[in-house]
Parts: sequence; C-alpha cells; structure tokens
Amino acid sequence: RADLAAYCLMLADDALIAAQRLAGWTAKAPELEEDVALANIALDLLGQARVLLSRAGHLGAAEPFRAGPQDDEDVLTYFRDDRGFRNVTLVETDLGDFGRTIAWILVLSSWRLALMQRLTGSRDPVLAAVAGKAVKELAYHRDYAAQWTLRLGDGTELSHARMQAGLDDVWPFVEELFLPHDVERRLAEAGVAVDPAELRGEVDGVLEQVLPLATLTRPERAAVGLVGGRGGRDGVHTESLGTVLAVMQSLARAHPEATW
Amino acid sequence: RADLAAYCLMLADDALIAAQRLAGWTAKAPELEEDVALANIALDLLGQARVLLSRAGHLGAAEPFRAGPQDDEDVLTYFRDDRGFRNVTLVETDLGDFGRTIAWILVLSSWRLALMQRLTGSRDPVLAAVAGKAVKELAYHRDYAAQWTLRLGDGTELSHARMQAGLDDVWPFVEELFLPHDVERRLAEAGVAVDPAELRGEVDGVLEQVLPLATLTRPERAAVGLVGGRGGRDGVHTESLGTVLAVMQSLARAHPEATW
Amino acid sequence: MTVTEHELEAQFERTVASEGRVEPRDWMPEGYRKTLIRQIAQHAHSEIIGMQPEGNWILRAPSLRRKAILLAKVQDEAGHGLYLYSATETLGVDRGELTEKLIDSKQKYSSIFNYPTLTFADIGVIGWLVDGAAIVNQVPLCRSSYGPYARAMVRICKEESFHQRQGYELLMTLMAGTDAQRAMVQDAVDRWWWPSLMMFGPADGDSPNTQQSMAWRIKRHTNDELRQRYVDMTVPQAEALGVTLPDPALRWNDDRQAHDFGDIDWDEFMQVVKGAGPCNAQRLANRRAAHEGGQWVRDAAAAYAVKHAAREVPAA
Amino acid sequence: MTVTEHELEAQFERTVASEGRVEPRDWMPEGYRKTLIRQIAQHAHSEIIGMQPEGNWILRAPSLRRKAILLAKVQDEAGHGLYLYSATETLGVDRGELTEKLIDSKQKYSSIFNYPTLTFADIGVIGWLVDGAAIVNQVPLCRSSYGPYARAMVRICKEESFHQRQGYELLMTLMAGTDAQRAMVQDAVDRWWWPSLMMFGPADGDSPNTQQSMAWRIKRHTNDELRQRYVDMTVPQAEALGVTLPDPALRWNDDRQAHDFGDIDWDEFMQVVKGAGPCNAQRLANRRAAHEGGQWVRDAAAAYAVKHAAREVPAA
Repeated sequence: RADLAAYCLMLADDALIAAQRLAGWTAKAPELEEDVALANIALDLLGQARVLLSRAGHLGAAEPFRAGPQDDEDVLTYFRDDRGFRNVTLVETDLGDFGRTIAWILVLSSWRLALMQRLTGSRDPVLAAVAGKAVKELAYHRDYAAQWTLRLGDGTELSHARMQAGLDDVWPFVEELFLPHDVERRLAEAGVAVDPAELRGEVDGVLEQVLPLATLTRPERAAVGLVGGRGGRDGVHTESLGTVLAVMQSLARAHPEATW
Repeated sequence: RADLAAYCLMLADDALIAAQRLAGWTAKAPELEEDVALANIALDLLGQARVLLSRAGHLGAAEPFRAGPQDDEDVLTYFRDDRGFRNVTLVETDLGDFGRTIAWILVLSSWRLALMQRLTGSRDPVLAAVAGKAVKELAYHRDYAAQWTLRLGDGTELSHARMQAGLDDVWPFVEELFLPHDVERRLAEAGVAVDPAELRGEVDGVLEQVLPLATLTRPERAAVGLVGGRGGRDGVHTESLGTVLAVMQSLARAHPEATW
Repeated sequence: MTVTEHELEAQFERTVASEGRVEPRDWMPEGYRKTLIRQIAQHAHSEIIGMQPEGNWILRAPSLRRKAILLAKVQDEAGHGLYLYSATETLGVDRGELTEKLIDSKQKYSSIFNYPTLTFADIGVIGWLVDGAAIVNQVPLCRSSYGPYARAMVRICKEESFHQRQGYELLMTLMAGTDAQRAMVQDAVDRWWWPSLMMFGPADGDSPNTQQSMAWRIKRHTNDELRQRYVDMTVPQAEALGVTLPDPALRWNDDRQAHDFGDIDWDEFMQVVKGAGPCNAQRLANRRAAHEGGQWVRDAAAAYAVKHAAREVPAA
Repeated sequence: MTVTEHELEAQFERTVASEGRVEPRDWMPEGYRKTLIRQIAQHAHSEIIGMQPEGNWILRAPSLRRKAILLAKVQDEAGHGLYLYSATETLGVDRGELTEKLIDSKQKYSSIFNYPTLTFADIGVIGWLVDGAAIVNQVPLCRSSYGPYARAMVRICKEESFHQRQGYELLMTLMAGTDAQRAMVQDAVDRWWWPSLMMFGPADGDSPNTQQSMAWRIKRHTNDELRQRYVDMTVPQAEALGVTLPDPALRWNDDRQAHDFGDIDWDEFMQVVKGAGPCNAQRLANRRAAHEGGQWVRDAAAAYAVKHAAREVPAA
C-alpha cells in the first residue's frame, strides 16, 4: 500500500511538474497553433497527474502534509516540499527555447508512452485505467514532438543547430528515466508497476527512427550523476525544482486555510 | 504615527525589492568586479531596508501580518502580500541585461540620493540618521552607474544601442518617482518627510549631465499609467512583483513557526 | 464607378438591409472590407493579448482544478485568435501582416488588457466582468452581415459564456471562503469595474463611425446602449455575489427602467488607448518577444515544407 | 641547462628548502610555475563556481539577516576569485585565458560544487563542512613558498573561518528550531558529508604529484593527512550540533588517537571529476552564459578606455 502510494506519486509528479513547465510557454509560443498544442499537452498531463494524486491521497499519501481543508490532490501539490516530490529530474529542467522543448517532449512522451502502454496490463485496475487513457494522449504528444523534430532538424541551418543543441541539453537527464527505484522493482515483480529499465529499447527505437530522418545525431553527453546514489525518485532533485515549486505553491501556501 | 509607519515602509520597500532584484545578478555579472559591486549595492540597500522595516515594525506596521515568532523586519518582508507593499514600481521591474540594470541603478540611485539628502534634515531623528548613512552609500551607487553609463553609452556601437534601449525600457517607470502620495505630502508639510515632486530637478540635472557625455538621448516614452489613480505607493503594482515575492517568501512561508 | 459596380453595390446593400450574409466571394465596398478587417483584427489581437493577464496566474493557480480551468481558458483564447485571424484571411490579409501591425502599434486591442492582474480574484473578475462585457458586445455580432465573422462569433460567444460562468463560480467560491478571499474579490471588483465599462468604447457622441457600421450591420447597437445593457445585467449579479460596485452614483432609475451610473473617467480611457496604460508597454514587448523569438521556428517549418513538398512526408 | 640556470635553480631550491618566499620577479622552474598556475587557477575557479550553489538560495533566504550574510559571503567568494586570479597574473597568465579554460573544461574546480543545494540547511552545511574542509586544505597554504599565493591565502583563510562560523551558527539555530528544521539539517549533513571528505582528493597512493608539490612547498601535507585532521576536527562539532555523520564505521581509535572512518566511494568521486556529477553541466553552462553574455560589456569598457586614454575621463 505504501509502495503503491509512492508509485502513484512518482507517475503523478512526473506529469504534474511537466505540465507546470509546459504552462510556462503560455502566450510565448512561436505560433498560435503551438500555443494551443503546448497547452493541450500540459492539460493532458495535468489530468493524468490529478487522477494519480487523488489515488495516492486515497492510499494515505496526503496525510503527512495536510494543513487545511484542501483536497488530497491539492495537499500533495501545494504543501509538499521539494524533497517529497518523486518525479524524475528531466521534467523539472528549464525548457529553454522551442527546440529544447521539443526535444524534451519527444523524450518524455516516448518514455511515458512506453511506460503507460505496459501499465495498461497492470494488476491494479486503477493504474490500468489511467494508463489506458494516457496512452492515447501520449501518442499524440509523441507524434507532435516527432513532427517538430523533423521540421526543426531538417529545416534551416539555424533550426538544425538549435534542435541539436536542445537535444544535447536534454540528454544528460535521459539515463535516469531507465533507473528502477526499489518501489518500482517491487511493484513490477508483483505485476502492478513497470520496471523502467524495460523501456529503454522502445525509447531508443523511437529516437533511432526520428533522429536520422531529422538529420540529427544522438548526443554523447555524460548522464547527470546521482547524489550518494539517489535521484529524483528518492526526492533528490536538481536546483531547478525548488524555484518551480516556490512559484507554483506561493498562493496556496499564503492561504493555508482556504480552498479555491 | 500610522503615517510615519507607512512612510518608513515606502522607503524600506523601495530598498528591499531593489536589493532582491539586484541579488538576482549573483554569479551572472559580466566581470567579477561587477559581481562584487552589484552585491555591494544590494547589501547597502538591504541594510537601509532593514533599519526602516524595524522602525515601521516599532510603529506597529508588522502586527497585521504576524503569524509566528519572527522579528518585525521578517514579518513585514515575508508575510505581507503584494498589495501591502508600498514600493514604487520601478524597483520591481525586471532588470534585463546589464545595460538596463545600469540605467535602473542610475535613475534609482540619483532619485534616492536626492531624497535621502533632504531627509537628513528630517525632524524625525531616526529618519535623519538613516538618511545620513544612506547618502554616502547612494553617492557611490550613483557614481558607479554613471561611470558604466559612460562606458556603455560611449563604448561600442552595440553597447550604445543596448544602453539606450535599457534607458528606454526604464523610462516609463520614472514619472511615478515624483508623484507624491498623501502620506508623503502630509509628512513633508510636518517637516518629517520629503515631497518627491521636489526631487525632479535634481534627478533631471544628473541625467542632463550624464546622458550627453554618454552620447545617449533622453527617452520619449509614455509613463506607465496608474490604475484608477493608484500606483505602487498605494499597493497597486505591476505583475512582476507577485512573482518576485512568490520566490522571496517561499521558504519563510513554508515554515511559519520557524525562525532562522 | 462603373455601371456594374453600381449594380454590385446595390445588391450588397440589399443583402445587408435584408439581414442576408455577405460571403468572401461576394463583392463588397472597400470601406466595408477595411472596417471589417480593422474590427476583426482588433478582436483577434484582443484575444491574443488577453492571454497575458490571465497567463500571469497559471503557474500560481492555487488548486489543480483552477489551474486546469485557467489553462484551458487561455488555450481557448488562442483558439479564438486563430478563428478570427482566419476570418480576416477571407478578406485578403494574413495573420503575419496583422501581427506586425499589432506589435508596431498600428492596430489596437481591447484596452482592458492593459490593466494588471494583481491577485487570483482578478481571474474570477475577468471572467465575470470582462468576459461579461465581451459577450454583451459580441452576441449581436453573431448576426454580423459578414458570414465568416458571424460564424466565428457564434462559436466564440458560446465559449465566452462558459468562461463567464466559470469566473462567476470562482468568485462565489471565494466569497464563501476566508475573509482574505472575500477582501480579494472586493478589491478586484474595485479595480476592474470602471475599465470594464470602458470596454464599450467612447460615449455615442464621441463615436463617429458607429452609424456607418450599424448601416453595414457589422455593429448592431451603439456603445451606450450596450453599456447600459451590461450595467443592468451586472448589478443583480453583484448583489447575488455580495460585492459592492465602486460607484456611489449607481442606482435603479424607475423612470428609465434602467440603472443610472456615474461618469466614466474618459481621461484614463484615452491615456490607455494612446498607449500610456499600466501595462501597454509590457503587453506589446511580450508579444513582440514571442513573435520575433519564434521567427526561426516558423522559418524552419517553411523550409521543411518546401523541401518535402514534392515527396511524401516520412512518417515519424 | 646553462650554468646560470643551474645556479638559479640551486638558489630556488635553497629558498624553498629554507621556507623562504619565491616572488614573481624571481627565477623559478617551469614545472613549479605550471603546477602553481594549475593549482591557483583551480582554486580561483572553485571560488567562482562555488558562488552558484549558494547563490541558489539568496533570493529565497528565509530572514533578512540570513539573506545579508549569504549575499556578503557570495560576494566574498567573488573577491577571493579576484585575488587568486591576480596571483596567477603574477605568473604570466590572465583571467580571461583561465576563464576560457574553465568553460572549455580544460581546467577543473573543486568537485564539491557539482552537488546541488536542496534546502536552506545546505547553506549552513556548506559553511560548516565545505568551508571547514577548505580551511584545513588552505591553512597550510598560507605558508606556500610562492609569495603572492601565500598572502592571498592569509586573507582568504581569515574570511573562510568567518564563513565557517556563520554556517555553524546557522545550523545551531536550525537545530534549536522546529522538527522540520532539524530534519533539514540532518538531511543536508547526510548529503554533504561524503563529498566533503572527497575534497581532500584521492588517497595518497593515487596522488602521484603530491611528493613534488610537497618538495616545492606548495603543498604541505598529504591528502590523507589533511582528511584525517578534518575528520578528527569535525566529529566533536557534529556531536555538539546533535547531528549524526552518515558513516557507521566512524569511531574513535584509541591506538591511533584518531578517528577511523569508512571507505569513500571513489567511483562517485571519479564520475564527478570526469564531468558526470549532478551539476557539472549546469555549473559550466551558467558560467559560460555569464561570460559570453558579458562580452559586449567588457568590449564596451575596453573601447571606452581606448577612446578616453589620451584625454581626461570626464567626471560623471
């Protein structure tokens, strides 16, 4: 039960923080169509996060953070500190320019789609249902990112350089996506979760298909190191997350008694 | 007494928010000497803010915001909302690049120096003492900004363009510096405060001396408008302040029972 | 004007007078086309600039439900911008051209978006008052004589009503909340009420183009008529909410069967229209930054399309 | 080598062996110069990169007193960087050249700064453990055979001690605070303890340059000696603070009259040194962005200086 709550938080936090980052593009995209599309992706991820946070709350995850009358999803979103977040660090990184954002969506959605596809077979019916819905959404996100990867990679000289640089910048955070946490391993053995190590082949497959078509090369960048063997899934994040949360939580924390 | 508290907050908030903005340059300046100098200016302003906040607290200004065991200066800094801040909006604006930052320091320190010089003659001995110390600090800040205005304005073509653009961007916020608030007017009549309308000549004088030497032109930009006649001194700010405070207050608000 | 043009114009006049629809392929007077372009472009720009004040609170929305609602609302505004720019394309101008005019201050957008959003209650008040005023302005435009604009407005009005209800619902929640939340709502109402009245434009005596636009059926009521309708509609909503509208002169006039209200500060209105509002510079600078910052992306898409025009686009 | 060079070298050796000071004008062996440049540059780079993890909390410092202390500390680090780059200039290399080497990863900085600061307690722990380790490393360098470096170190060590006391004082305050604050301190100690031990460099067996550097009196003790001194000094401080150092093998050894401690994870150390630590890429990207982003400012200052070299600089 604690494992399942922790696992729901992992999947929820990945989506929540990714949605928060994407929402930072509001009114800043290169075209209106992209404003609409990025908001769409953010909304899908936010939706996934909300179901998963509520589930984690149901399993007791919100209790240690409860300070007021808020719903579980809001307690977990607004009253947890940085060290309590279980997301992979990729999602908290600065999105940079549109090229880096596209690289980020490409990697993130390829990975999460592979994960959710497997999770549709989870023994946990709630996770299976969440995954069933998420698969359709993520397939669109991946396709969107792949199309833009082609356009930018095989567009102009400048866009090629920026797309490659964006991919390079995202690359150090990719390795962590495939590192199983003990909770994931235990639940995977029980048929409830997915061992992320299994996803590498599929993600690599996508990249091997898209990158050459986009005239891009697979980066050779060292993976970001862990801190004493611990990473995002253990609540050990990059320095970015603190500021993301400072902004996200500011209003809710200023009014701990309030609901909205 | 309420007027005096409000006046201390105005002068304190100008310095506090300006210091917070300047602190954003940490480890990002174009040269180490500039890292040192910008930190110095921030520290001076922070020092001015702290004395004035404590004074405001002494006069009762902190009570409505008190939620825990913090000192008055921290209650006023960390537990007031945006609408309670009394600073002019210039100080909360994004500092942009180094050129804009220099324009901002030039205007801000010329104005505050003129203000503090007059305030040394205040009937209020605490304000007079604060001003006496501040005058020396601000004279250095103004000189620093003037020197850089010359170097950038009369440096390269690029630096000239950026310095002029920085000045242009800052300009809409200058008019507000000279608009007296009722509190300022009342206290100025009592010989306690300075009517900011009096400062225009001196600030203009500085700019008339520096800008031509720097080969820069005085911008012609419309002043930022008030909202129903109210501006920063009334707690009606730009959208920037909210995010500045969200970050600044995040940790203190996450631990309302704590002192540090 | 040739005989044929006379005939065309006569037919146009008949179509318009009989509440018919003018379509892109139809002949239309140059003045009609220009006025429409200006009006639709201004509306489109307003949707796009309007994303900024609301966008200011997306990252800080205090519950996930409100975050999702706000994000979806701002997304809808981008969508409205898209429909409206498409409508202008049927009149022969493209989006890029209009965007350049916007960022060069050659075309306007609704002045209301030059006010800052200072608290989360502003989000509710924008939904209630600003979208409310927009709806009053726009519902008659669903019967605009120009077909593509009328059809865009039908869709937009439907979504705006939805947004307005969401805004009002947020305010109801806040008014049922803590003292701080209630104070936040009243403060937001105090700041937005007068600017929302200004959304209907100058008083009729100062609005010289109204008559022609009404004859062309691209405007159906005068500014003051719409403003009165809005006030009459909003007063009971304010009462239900429990907020005070910041106008001591506001009261029911039994003779007129309408509300009297105080004088609008037309000086402030003119200041904001002329570019000296609280946020004009910021809004345009942000729009310009997004547009110019996105140039390389649009260029890439164009270059890619050219390269791949002849061959099949490979599946990703 | 000519006779004269032999004589010069002999004199250099005598100076060093008798604890004398080598000054910039004195002859020195090329290896000595190169080693010194590398060592001082690395130290200077560490000060500059070290501004980032602490700078991460300046905007969020939870009291104004702590904000002022932290801002002043980071400012001191910039100042240390300045002295140290000046010291390298006496050896014939300038700051710009060294900065290029830093951002091109051709010179190193202390690996400790490749760990993230995750809570405000990290600020205290950096003061206590990281500055503490730096002091143990640096106090002997106040007697470095190279004069400018030794003098810079005297000043730096004085300020570092001050920083260390401030860090410890912050931790004392937090330990006397709420449960959450105490937990924050323990968590920070858990993360920073092992990296602070790594600050003394590889074990003596894996540190081939130590002997030469010691002979030249630009290093006065081996890595393991200094590490032991640090552990022995820190353990009682941890006890006074009430935190647990995360090493089950840590205990007093009565025979050695020193603390035994567990094995350092040298794989992690090597990873971080090679550039694959948690923050290496971020630290260098930030430094590069500041350096490249400031180019136009430095160019302007240079252009202005040239223009005004001949005439008097006008007073502002």
